[in-house]
Formats: sequence, C-alpha cells, structure tokens
Amino acid sequence: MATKTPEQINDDLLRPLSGISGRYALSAALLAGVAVAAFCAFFYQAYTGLGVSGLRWPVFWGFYITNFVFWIGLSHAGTLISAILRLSNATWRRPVTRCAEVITVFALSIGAMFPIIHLGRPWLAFWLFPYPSERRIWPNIHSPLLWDFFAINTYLIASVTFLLLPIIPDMALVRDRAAGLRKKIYRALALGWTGTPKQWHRLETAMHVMAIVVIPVAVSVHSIVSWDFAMAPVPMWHSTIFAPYFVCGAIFSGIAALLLAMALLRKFLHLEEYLLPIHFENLGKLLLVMSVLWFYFIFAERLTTWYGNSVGEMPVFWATQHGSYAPLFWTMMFCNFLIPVPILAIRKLRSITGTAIASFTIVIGMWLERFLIIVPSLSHKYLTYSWGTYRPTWVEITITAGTFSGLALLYMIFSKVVPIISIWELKVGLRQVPHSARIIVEPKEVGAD
Amino acid sequence: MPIPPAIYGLFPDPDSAERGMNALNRAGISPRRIVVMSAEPFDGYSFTQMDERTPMPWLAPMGGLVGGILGFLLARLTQEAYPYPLITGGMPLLAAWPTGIITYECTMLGAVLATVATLLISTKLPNWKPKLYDPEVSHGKILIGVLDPSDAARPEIENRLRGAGAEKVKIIGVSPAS
Amino acid sequence: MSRPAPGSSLYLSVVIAIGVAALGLAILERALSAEAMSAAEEESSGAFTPAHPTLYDAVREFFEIRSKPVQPIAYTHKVHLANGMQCTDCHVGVDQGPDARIPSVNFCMTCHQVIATQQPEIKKLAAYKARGEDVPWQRVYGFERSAHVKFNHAPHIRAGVDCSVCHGDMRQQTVAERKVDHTMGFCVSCHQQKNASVDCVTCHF
Amino acid sequence: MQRRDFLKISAVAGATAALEGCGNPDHQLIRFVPEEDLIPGIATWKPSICTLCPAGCGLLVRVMQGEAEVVREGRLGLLKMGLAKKLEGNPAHPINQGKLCPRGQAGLQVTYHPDRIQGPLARVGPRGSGQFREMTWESATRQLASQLADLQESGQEGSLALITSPLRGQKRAILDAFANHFKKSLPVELAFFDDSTIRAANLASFGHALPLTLDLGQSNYVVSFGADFLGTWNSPVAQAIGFGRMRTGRPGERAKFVQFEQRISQTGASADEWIPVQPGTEGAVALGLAHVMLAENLRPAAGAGHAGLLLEGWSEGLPDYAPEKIAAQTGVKAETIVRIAREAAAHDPAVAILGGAAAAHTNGLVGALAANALNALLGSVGKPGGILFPPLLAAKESGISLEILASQINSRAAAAKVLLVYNADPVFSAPAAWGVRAALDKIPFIASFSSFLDETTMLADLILPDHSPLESWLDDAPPSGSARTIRSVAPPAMHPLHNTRSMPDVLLDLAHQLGGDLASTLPWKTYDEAIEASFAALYKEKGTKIAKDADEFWQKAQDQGGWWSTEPESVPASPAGAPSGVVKPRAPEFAGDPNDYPFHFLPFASQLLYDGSLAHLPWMQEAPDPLSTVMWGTWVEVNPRTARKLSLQPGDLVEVTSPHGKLEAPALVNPGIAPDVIAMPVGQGHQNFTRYASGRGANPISILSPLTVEGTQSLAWAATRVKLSVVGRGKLILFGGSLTEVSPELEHR
Amino acid sequence: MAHRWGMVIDLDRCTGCEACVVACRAENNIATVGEEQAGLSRAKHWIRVERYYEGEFPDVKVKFQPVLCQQCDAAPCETVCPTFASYHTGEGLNGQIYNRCIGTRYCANACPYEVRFFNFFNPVWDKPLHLQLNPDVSVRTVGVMEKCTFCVQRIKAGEIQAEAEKRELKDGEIRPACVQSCPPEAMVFGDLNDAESRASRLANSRRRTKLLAELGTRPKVTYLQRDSWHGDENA
Repeated sequence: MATKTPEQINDDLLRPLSGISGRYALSAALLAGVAVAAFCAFFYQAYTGLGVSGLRWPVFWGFYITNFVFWIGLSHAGTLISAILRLSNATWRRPVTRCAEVITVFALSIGAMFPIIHLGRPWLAFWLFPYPSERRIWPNIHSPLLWDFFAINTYLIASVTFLLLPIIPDMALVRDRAAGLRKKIYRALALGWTGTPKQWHRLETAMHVMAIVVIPVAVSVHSIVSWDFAMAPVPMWHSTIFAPYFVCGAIFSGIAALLLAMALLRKFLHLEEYLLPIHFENLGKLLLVMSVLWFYFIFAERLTTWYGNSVGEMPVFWATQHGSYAPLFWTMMFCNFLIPVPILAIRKLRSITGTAIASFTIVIGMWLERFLIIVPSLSHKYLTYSWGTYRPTWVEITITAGTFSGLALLYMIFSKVVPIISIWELKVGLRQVPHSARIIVEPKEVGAD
Repeated sequence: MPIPPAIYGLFPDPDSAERGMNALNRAGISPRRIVVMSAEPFDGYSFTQMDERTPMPWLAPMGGLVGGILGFLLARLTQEAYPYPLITGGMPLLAAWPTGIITYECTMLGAVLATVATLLISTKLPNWKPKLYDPEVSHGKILIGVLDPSDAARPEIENRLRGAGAEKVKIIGVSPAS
Repeated sequence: MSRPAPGSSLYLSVVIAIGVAALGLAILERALSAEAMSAAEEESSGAFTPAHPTLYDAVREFFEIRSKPVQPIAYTHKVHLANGMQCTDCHVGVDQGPDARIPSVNFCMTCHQVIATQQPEIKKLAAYKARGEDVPWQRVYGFERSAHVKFNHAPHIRAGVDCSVCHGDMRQQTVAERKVDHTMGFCVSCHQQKNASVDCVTCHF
Repeated sequence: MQRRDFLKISAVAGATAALEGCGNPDHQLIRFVPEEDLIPGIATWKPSICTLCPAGCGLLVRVMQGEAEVVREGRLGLLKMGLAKKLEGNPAHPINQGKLCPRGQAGLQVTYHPDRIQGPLARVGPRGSGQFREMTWESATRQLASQLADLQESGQEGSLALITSPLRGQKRAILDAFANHFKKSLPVELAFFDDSTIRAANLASFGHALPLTLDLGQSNYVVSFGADFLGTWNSPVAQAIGFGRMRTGRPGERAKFVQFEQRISQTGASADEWIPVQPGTEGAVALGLAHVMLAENLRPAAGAGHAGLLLEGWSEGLPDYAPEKIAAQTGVKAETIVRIAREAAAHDPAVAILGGAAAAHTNGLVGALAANALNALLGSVGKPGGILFPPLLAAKESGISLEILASQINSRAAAAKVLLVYNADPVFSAPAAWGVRAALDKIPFIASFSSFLDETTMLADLILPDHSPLESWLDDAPPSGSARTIRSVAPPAMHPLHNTRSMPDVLLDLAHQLGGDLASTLPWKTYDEAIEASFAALYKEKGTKIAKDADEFWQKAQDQGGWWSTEPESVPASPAGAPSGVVKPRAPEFAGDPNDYPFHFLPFASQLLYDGSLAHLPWMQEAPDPLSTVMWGTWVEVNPRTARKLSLQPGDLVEVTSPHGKLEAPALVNPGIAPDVIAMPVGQGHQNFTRYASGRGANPISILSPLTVEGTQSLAWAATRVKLSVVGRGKLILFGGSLTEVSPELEHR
Repeated sequence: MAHRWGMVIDLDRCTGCEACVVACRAENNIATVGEEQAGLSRAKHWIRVERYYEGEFPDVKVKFQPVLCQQCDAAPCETVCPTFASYHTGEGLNGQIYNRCIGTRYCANACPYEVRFFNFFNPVWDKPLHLQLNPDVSVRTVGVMEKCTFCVQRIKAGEIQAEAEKRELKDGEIRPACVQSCPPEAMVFGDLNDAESRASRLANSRRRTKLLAELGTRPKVTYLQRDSWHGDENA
C-alpha cells in the first residue's frame, strides 16, 4: 500500500479538476444529448398535453411518479448515510461522505422535478407555494403533495448546505493552487476561508448539528413520499407499513447507488488508493443488511395482504404474483434479493466488482419496486369494470433516460469542479483511522529548527 | 481595508505548531492577536483551543422553534384566518395531523437555517476582503502568527517562532518607514 | 491533460441541434393546427372553446396581458345616457339571465333612421345595415376562458349592485373601456362585504 | 422545404401578427344581421319530433343564442342565431313522457355534423367516385323535374322508383300522392329492423295492421320472446317507462319478467328469468305455454277467439306442443314451460311479446301468431296491462320490398329510370345476395335527399340535401307506444345552418313544376301548409272541444308538439270474420348446411347505432355498448366454451363465413350467448358514411341469406348459418375492464 | 337549512340503456376523444353503466350499475388535492374547480369509484359540432380533471330561479341531465336534508346500499339493489 504525503493527497484528489480528456468530453456530450432530448420531450409534453405520455384512465400515475419516488429514495444515499456515519463517528466514512452527499443533492433535485413534469399544467406548479395571491386562496395543507413540497424543500436545503459547508475549505485549497480565471472563481467559492481554528470549530459544530437535524428530515421525507400513496384508499397503497418500508427501500437503493458511484469514480478518477476495498466491504455489509430488511418488509406486506384476503387487494396481489405484472415482480425479487444477497453475504464475492454488480441489480430492482407499487394498484382498483393497463410512451422513456444521464452528467461536472473526496476530512481521518483503512502517511522530518 | 501588518511562522506539523503557540504565549502576546490557520482541523492541541465556546447547539433548536411557530402559523392562518376561510361544506379545513407535519418540516428547516446562519455570521463568512493568509497553509503548513506586532516585539516573535520550529517566518504589511 | 476528442463537441452540438429542431417542429406543427382552431374560435362563440389556441395566447394569458378592444364604431355611451336612456334599454336581458344583449344593427337603426343621420359614425352604422351586416362589436369585459367563470348578471342586479360597480361610470365613457379589473379578489371582496356566497362553485363550474 | 410548407409557415407568422390585434374587427369574419331576436344566455324550449327510429317520440329542444359560421348569399360570415343545444323528451308527449333514449339525444349531432352535405350537388365524376359539384336549388330541382317530365311524356310513369324509410303523416301523404301519380310506384319502405311481420300477424289475429302497444306499467307478468323491447324494439322509451313502473312503481307489487332468447340482450339482462331457447322455436314455446294452460284448464281455449283458431290444433289443445314433446326441439325444459305457464296464468294481467330475432326466422309470422294467440288466451288483448291498439289516424299502404324491386330491375322484369332515395341506405341495409348495388347501377338517374354521403348517396346523380329534423317542419302519427291517438307536429326548432331544403318542400316544388294532376292533388306550396291542412281536418274530427277554431287548434298543437287524445282510446280486436286459413306451425329454415356452417348467426340491433343509420354520430360511436362496452367498432360475440373449442382469445380477428359471403371482425367472449350462436351487432361496416363511420368494422347484413319470413316480404335476418375461423389479432376498444364483478380471472384487456 | 343533494339509483329499474350517458355528454360538453384515444382508455364518461356477468351459460345473469361521482361526504379526492381544486361545497357536492386544477391527477387515484377523467389533450370539436356546446357549462382545457358535478349548473339555475321568484325549491324541480333522461326513471335526485323529498324517502328503502360503503367514503348516491320476484308468495 502506497504511502501518501498531504501534498500527494492534494495532488491526487485535485488532479481530476484540471483538464478534460477526450473520453470525458465524449461521454459528457452523450449524456448531455440524452438530457437535452429529455428536455425537448418535456416541452413537447407540456405543449401538447399529457396525452403524449402513456397515462390513461385509470392509471393516472406511471413512469413519472415512479421516477419521483425512485430518485427521492436514491437521495437517501448521501445525506442520511453520511449523517449517520458522522454521528457514529465511523472513521472509514471520510472518503465516502462527499460522493454520497452529491448523489443526494442531484437525485433530490431531479426527483423534485418529477412532480412538476407529471403535472397536467406544469406552468402552474407554483400554486403549491404558499404565497399571497389576488385569488386569495392558499394551498391545501391536507394534501400529501403539499407535505412533499415542504419536506423535499427542507431536505433539499439541508442537503445542499450539508454538502456545501465542508466544501468551503476544499475550495480554499483549490483557490491556492489555481491561477487566472479559475483562481478568481475558486476565490469566490471559498468565501474567504482561511482555516482559523474558529472557522474549523464552527464548521465541525455546524456539521454535527446538521447531521442531527438531517436524519429525522430524511426519514420524514421518504415517509411523506410513502404517504402520497398510503393516504389514498387504493388497494395495497393504504398500508401502515409504507413509511418504514419506503425509508428502508430508500436507504437500500441509496447505498446501492453510492456503491455504484464509488466504483465508477474509483475507476475513472483513479482513486484506487482512496476508495479502498474496506469501504466497499463495509458499505456492502450495510447493503446486505438493507437487502434482508427490505425483504422482510415486502414479505410482511405480502403476507398480511394474502392473509387479509380482502376483495379489494387480492386482484392487485395476484396481478403482481402471477398476473400480468408477475414478470416485473419476479425480476424485482431477483434484483433486490436473490442476486445481491449471495454476492454480499459471501465474503469472497463481496469484492469491489461484486458489490458493484449487486448495486447495479438493486438500482434496477428498486426502480421496478416503485413501479410495482404504483401501477398494479392503480390498474386494479375496487370496481373491476374500471380495470385497465398502462404502457409508457417514448416521451416518458426519454424523460426517464434523460434524468439518469442528467444525474451522471451532473456528477461528472461536479467531480470536475469540486474534489469528490473531502480532502480536509480525509487528512483528519488519516490521523485516526484504523490500520486497515489507513492511507499511510510517511512521517516527515520535523523542519530544521 | 488593507491587510494588517503581521508576523507569522509556517509550521510543518501540529507538534511544532504547538511549540510555536506555547512560545508566543510565553512571550505574553495577547491571545486575541494570535492568528492560527491550518488546512485541517486539529483537535486536542492547545493552538486550536481558542474560540471553542459557541451558542450554535442552542441556536439551532431556537431556530427550530421559530421555524416551527412560523410553520404552524402558516398552516393555520392560511387555511382559517386570511383572507377568508374557504367553504368546505363542513369538512375540516384544518386538521391536527397535517398541521403537525407542516410544523415539523418548518421546525427542521428553521434549525438548518439557524445553524447555517450562525456558522456564517460567527465565522464572518463570506468575506472576500483581503486579509492575512498564506497559500502555504493549504499545502499542509500551519500558520501561527501575531497581528499588528509592535516594531519592538517583532524580532523576538520571529526568534520565538523560528525557535519553535517554524520553517519560514514572514513579515508583512510593515511600512519601511516604521 | 488531453485535448477533447475531435468530434465530441460536434456530437454534442448535433444532439442539441436535433433536440431543438424537434422541439421547434413540434411547436410549429402544434401552432399550425392550433391556428386552424383559433380561427374557428374567433369566428364562433369564443367563450366556449378550449383555451390557449397558441403558445402566444397562453403566455399572454399567463401574464394576464389583454389586448385593448378596437370598436368599429365610436359608439358613445356618454351621449346616449345623457339623453336619458337606461342601460337596459339596449342591454336587454341583463336582468333576466346571465348575459347582456349587445344590440344588433337593426336595433340601433330603429332610432338612427332619423336621429343624427349625418354624423360620420352613424353613416358607418347605416352602411353596415345597407350591406346586410351587423356591427362587429368587440368584447370589452369578460373572463378568460381558462378562468371557467360562469357569471350571471341577473342575481347581481337583483341584489342591487349598480352597473358602475363593475363597469365603471358609463356616463363618463364614450367607447366602453375596461375600467375595472375583474380579478377574483375584486369579486371576492364584494361578495364578502355583501355577505354573498364565497363558495368556489358559486362562480366556477 | 416545399412551397406549401413555406406558405404554411408564413401564414403562421401572419397569423401571429393578426393575433396582436385580437380586439380588432378588421381581422374577423363579417357578421350578418341576426334573423331572429334572441336574448343571449336564456334558453327557450321548442317542441320537436324524433325521427331517428319509428317510435316517434316527442322532443323538447333547448335553443339558445349562439354564433354560427354560415354562408348566406354566397358570403361566409357569422350569424347570431338560435342554436339547438340539447334534446330532451317532451313531458307532455304520451309516448315518451319527457324521457328519451340515447339515440334520440344524439340526434342533435345530425344537425351539427361536420360532414353534412351543405347544398345541392350534381355528380361530375363516374358514378360512385364521390365527385360532385355544387349547384343552386333552382337548377337542381329543374334537373329533377325534367327527368320526371321525361318519364311522364314518354309514358313511362311506372319507371319511377322510390326508396324511403317508413314514413307517416303528411310527409307520407305527399310522397304517396307523388308516387300515385307515377303509376304503381308505391314507395319501397326500407327499414332493416322492420315490423311488417308483427303487423301482418296482428292483422291476421286481431284485425289491426299495427305494431304492438304494450301497457307494461300495469302488467303483472311479462314473457318476451326475443324482443329487445327495452333497447331497440318497437317503442323502446315508452316500454322502458312502463318497465320502470312495473318493477318498482307500484308499492307492494312487482311483476315478473321472463325473457326467451339465444343471447342475453340488453333487455334480457333486466329479466328476472332468462331462458335460452333454440333459434326459431320461440313460437313453439309460446304454444307450449298455451298447451299447459289449456291442458290444466287455466284458460278456456275459446277465450282466445279468432287469434287461437288461426292455429292448427288449437281447439284440440295443441297436442303437438306438450312441454315434453317440445323440450328437445326448443331446448327449454318441460318443467320450466309448465312452471311459467302456471305463473303467467296466475298473475293477471300477463302479456307475451314476440319480436326481434324471433320474428325474423322463416317461421317468424307463425311465431308472432302463436304469441298473439297466447295473449288472447291470457285475456290480455285490449286490456290494461296487456297489448293495446290505438286508433290509427291514417291507414297505410305498403309498396313492394326492396328485394323484389332489385330482382325486377336485375332481371329486367321492370325498368326503373329514375330513383328517389329518402332517409334510406339500401346499399348498406340489404344483404349482398339481393343484388341492390347491381340494380342501382342499372338505374339511369338517382336522386338522393340524404344529408350525408352514405353508400347509396355516393351513387346518386343528384343530391338534394334535406334539412336536419331540427331545422324542418315535422309531423307524425306514431302507431304504437301509447294507447292514445297521437298526431305530432313541430315547427323548425332552429334556422337551417346550410343551404338545404326540406324533402316534402322539394316534392311540392317539383309537383308545381310538373303541373297537371299532380299539382292539383298537392295544392300546398309548402310542407307546413300541408300539415296545417291536415290539422284543420283533425280539428273538425277531434278538436272542437279544445279550441275555438282551427287556427287556435293549430297554434296549440304547435306549442305543445302535437295533438293527442286525453284518454287511452284503444280499439278492440276486430278480426275480419272467421279465420280464412288455418296456419300450421312449422320448423324454421336456415341457410347453410349445419355441418359446414355450425353456428347460427344472430345479427342484432345496436343499442347505440340502431341499424347503422346512426353510425355517423360521434356520441354514438364513443358511448360504450351496454353489454360489450365496445366503442368505435364492431365485434363478434362467442360463448366462452366455443372460444375454448376454437382456441380463440378475446380480441382475435375472426372470419365469419356464411353461404352468402364473409366478413372479419374481432371476437368478444360473452358468457351470455348460446354456444352454437354467433352474434354480431348491426351498425358498423359502412364504406362511406362520414369521417366517423367510414371504413369502420364490418357489416353483418352483407352476409345474410336472402330468406324471407314466410307469408311476408320481410327478410328473415336471423336465418343464416355461419362458420368461424381465427385469422389474426383484431382491435377492440373496450371501456369496461372486467366481465365479472368479483373474479379477477376474467380480466381481458 | 342548506341543501344536501343526493341521488338514488334503483337497480331494479335500470335497463342499461345508456340514455344517462349520452344525456350527460350532451349537457356537460364532454368531448369525444376519437377512436385512437378511446383505444388508450382516455374516453371520458362522467357517468357509465357498469355491466357485470354472473354465472355460466345457461344460468347467466347480468347486472347493470350506473356509476357516477358519488359526491362522498368523506371524499378521498378532496383531501389529496394540493390546490383546493377538488373540495367540498357548501351544499355537500364534491366541487371540481377547473381553473384551480394543476393536473396532479391525485384525486383520480384516490377516488375508489374511478369517476374522474383527465383532459390529456385540449378537447376538439370538428366544426360545426362546437355549436352544440352548452354555454352554461365550462369546456375544460388540457391538463385538468373533470367529473360529474350533479349538473351543478342546473342546481345553480334552479336556485337562482327560485330566489328570483322568492320561493323555496320544490322537490324534483332540479334534475341532473341523467335523471331527466332516464326512461325507466331509475334515478331520483333530491335534497337529502329534506326528509320528505322523494330521494330521502327512497334512500331509506330496505333495498338501499352504498357503493363500496366499506371504504367509509359516505357517498350521497344510494343504490337500491335489484329486487327478486316475490309473486309466488303473493299468489
């Protein structure tokens, strides 16, 4: 294992910030192309009407709300995990927190766009905002969508600050090593950070307080997202298990996304010496726990439904178990449980590649899970005469693809602008980490006296 | 505002910085004039122990309280008081559970905002004005120095800093005339 | 640091260009079909056809920009009212139902056959009649289609609301102008003052 | 970019500029001086008459001021006019008492149909090419007048052929006068679901050539054989009103309703007991019921009088129709027949109804006579709760059938030089086997009064578009639906939108142009004058007590929507003496060998499209069929067991082959159809019938065999056998998701 | 006392004829969506007649059940609307304020009766079919929800008329289009706060049921279940 001086750490972690490789530009262009196509698709939809999507009577929510839940769930990768690790003082967390928090901010921003994308009249989305208008009416606080509005905005503000505050010292670091225009920009971004003990102390205290605050916010966000469903008397939605089930699923998919991002960053930004097998190992164990927990939740949900045998719910149950949605359901079970659990449980397979594969299937599986929560219930409500189907159109698929590539693009750009590993925190950690996760620093001779 | 005159040493590691700090303290320099800068926080060293008292852990709940009250009022007043209660045919216009949720979220938002505001105000960030700084800090050096040293004390401070293990000692902002 | 791969920015611009072109085409296609619709609307009972025939209309409505009506004849309310006529003499039906009648050219000509026949505006009126055409009066008031307001004059008149409350003092206006902004706030304050229903469905259905 | 596109884009730019001046009159169409003085926003209700089916319901039309884009004197402009906004039943009208069926309500769309023919047209391209040019009414009527004058001059008066829907009232009188003038040209009355078999049976049994008028509101037991009397048969609104009363309208009393048929019709769905019966054996079941009543002495055989004596074996107690003997043939269990006979006999007044497919077998007339005899035996003829016959104001003479006309033309037995078509689409509503299309091709000159380019009008040389019913004067004398004497009349509810003319007005104009005898038999200038004249006569007969003079009577009738007697005026059964010929009941005949064609083919009237004449109305296309929930299309109904046998999935495209043709349509599984029956709604399958119906689905009429009901000229449209094969995947638009309320197994979309 | 409008549907009378469906379409400016969109399940029917088969041939029965907005007293659609577009009116109707609707379609998901329909596109009438539009009823635009209003325009007109004539509303004076058209008079509309109204009396029939009553939505539409023939006992 290589040993690194602080200077080398600086060099390694700031290297991705300079220069754009051809491979980078090409993939950015590709991702941007898809994202632009998604924007075009959205404007086309807003202009023509939601009819260009595959939504129909009685399935009024489809891909868009699936994506909404999925992205909000994914956003639990960062802030929540990072906050828990911070509070529990898990020292191995340090190279991981920022790439996790970035996922939160971007996934949350993207997720928060979907309720607007899916509106029939998106230009009136601002009516959710409680502002005094000449119409003299206010939003309805009974609506879970309004709770969403408050919860997501709180979470977004908290996450953004949670991400940005520890970036300030790193901006100062970049500032000191940059020249020209870049220096000016980073000088502005560093906000005049000098690194006095007072600044450090306040920053650490603030991060501690934020970590305490953000955990209940994160839990509430996904609980409220689950209540978007659970508050409606729709078969298999109206369930008390939904809030913890969604929070569990969110953390599950969040860790998977984080692992996936870490694996990619490690490969493409050459961070092999920073994102170590121990990180994948530890997060992989966490992922295993979440996978089992997720299975426990879905088992509990299915079991109670099946025993309950209620006239309203059984059609949805059977449609997913062996009806028209069964292929998706069993794919989900494979992706979320049957594939990842052996990979993550067997130590030999819990390698970086192994966890990345497991994470990939989990991301797919969790997307399917969101879809399977929403669509089969809507298409099999109480009056059998009103049963229907749903089939997405190119517009929805493009927008969905656009958000995935949008996230990847934002991530790429972010990692080009900000060190994706919190340098100062890493350095602090070097003085504390257990041996296995230590980046060994060659002790330097004390300067001549 | 121009950078104030200062004299500082750059220390390669916290142990030498600790010695530098002790040296300055022994020299009887007011702690308020001593400047410390580092590229990472050092806990458990005396040179970082200044300014540790902060009301932040108290201000956050206070902010939360304010946010919560505002959230509660927002939920309540917008539904019932201003400018007229909507007609809902006997259905409740305001219910405890949703109000609780809105209040909860606003409480959390208040706490977050209070924390961030406390941080920024107490550390006087953002502040882009020129001030004492040395880019060497970001290369891992620890800066310990004295602001506005009197001409008389300058050589002694310099010696003490060097004696404690400073790699470099720099003097800035002193007019040649003085 | 390596140079960007040749063509990568080209690729990006092509993708963006395709996207923008697709969007443009979609809007254009929509605008074309909407154009046909808007023509239909202008010609027919405008208040009952779908809102926003074009993007332009939609944007204008969103920002509540309304064009000023240009009347074909400089009809003067001032003179008619000064001569002792009542609103309901011409706007028949306003106290019976939702709408007020805008009199047809025949109605105007019953008097102007003999009165003020030499005035240039009356000559215009007579020319319409001679051509077998009605005067194409332009709407001055009226709610945006998307407001879905079903206003009914009669109950307001029965409640003793003076015409001028909503239409301004017509004795001071020649050609009718939009003197009062019929915003929802305007309606609601009056309803509150008069203890009338502020139930949404009172007006919107 | 093509030049056209460029022009389009510059037009957009121009239009945007024009929108700038939204409030500017210069950019808008001219406005015509209003023809009527209406207050905007206030509705007036005007009486009218529904002409979409033979029931003759009274309408109230909600008229409000609106602005229509019209052409007046060659100029396009906007006109403020009264526009019909909604059709409701006329509460004063004895037949529908303020109620209206879905088809009647959609009649509104006939007036505003975007594909209405807006003025007279003359053919320019080859016949059938659909190329026409516009012309004036003057030259159009002159052209037709000269054709007719040619016939007169060349002494070929018999070469005028007329095909119309069944007409009544003065419209019929004018047409008859016209036809009488041209010798032997009584109009061919074309209605696919005609009631001539029932009329013939009623004439034989009771002496009245009338359809049935049912008094269901007071019935206690109703046995129906194949009659969809709540949906499309006879006078459905009147019958549905009576049905509602019979069910829960009388506290403590609730009648029983038993339906015998092969496929659960919309009416069968409301039955208390639904009993499948073999096709064509409905009459046998009726006689089986009569047998039980006679055998158990529940009713005396003589009680049936003439109606009973008409049937062979009646006096002997119908020995051949003992329940056990007919059980195998009819598929109805003997004990069921016995039970129903006893129940019916015990619940006075009980009534039997036979119609629909039951009357459209080759033995349909005998079946109808059997049902009549059963009614007579039950004692329900002319009694409250039974069947009634209102006095008919004008007798009615029928022409030949379309089949005979077509065969005469095709075989050159008769020459038709000029054909006038009114309110009928013979090309669509006749089996291909009749050769109507070929016959029409042989007619040198065809004039159509149609408002739409349907299959027949496409072949016309001259199109003289009629007003829509709401735009024209209407009169009617409905023969069933109420026991009161009814003479309906309605002035136009609104001004015409287009350059159209009422058909009777055109005929009167033609009569004047032709002059001579014709002009003197038709002395009126306009149709409304003719109606007024008939009301003047009616005043003398009936109205002296209600109005002081004929003018007041006429005015009152217009305000009310007609004149009707205040009390039921049912006339007693008055068969002309003793039965002339005793009828021997017989088994039905079917076209097609059962081995090659294993299924009975059951076309049925669509609740929404009726016989196809309403397929052009978007409301009717998009309303889900009550039982199948299909929208915008047609389908073939198959029993689930049959579907399994043929490994047929719902929505599969199937080919239905009869000895006379084949068609393709998507299949629908219907648990309520007999396994050996294939049912298909009539209505779709128009080649030409406006943008909403053209090229949609298949027309079951086209593959029917030309068998007729024995003893009448009516088509036996239920007498065809077919075979079925799956040919691919079809398209079926269903509104309803599941067939059953609880089981999730039958999800089929 | 405020009115509380309700409806009673007698399933023993309903013949499934669809007169109500077309009457509703005509009265309320419900656009036809055309074959393609209907094929995508986007046809709008504020009232529909549900048809359910029971049993196997030859013992088959069919049940018709007209379903329209049940105007629930505890309506799931109302609470979930973030903008009060769906709300409870003073007379107990589930109001749908089109101009306030931003198209979340949440109400439609929450509605267990599936009686809410969405405007996926701007409705189009082929000229001159637009002349049939009822000026008393809004034409909904793209992106908003719509549903049965109990013909609120008729209720309003009736109330304004009664007020103009300074009298109380009579029972049966106000009839939604479906009730007005129904040939067998299976539907009765009236004020449930008036114990003497026909609707109130019928709503207490021994045959009364509520659709999906177990969900606790407290609908104001009462269904009278089909009766069986009890002639045998009488005989």
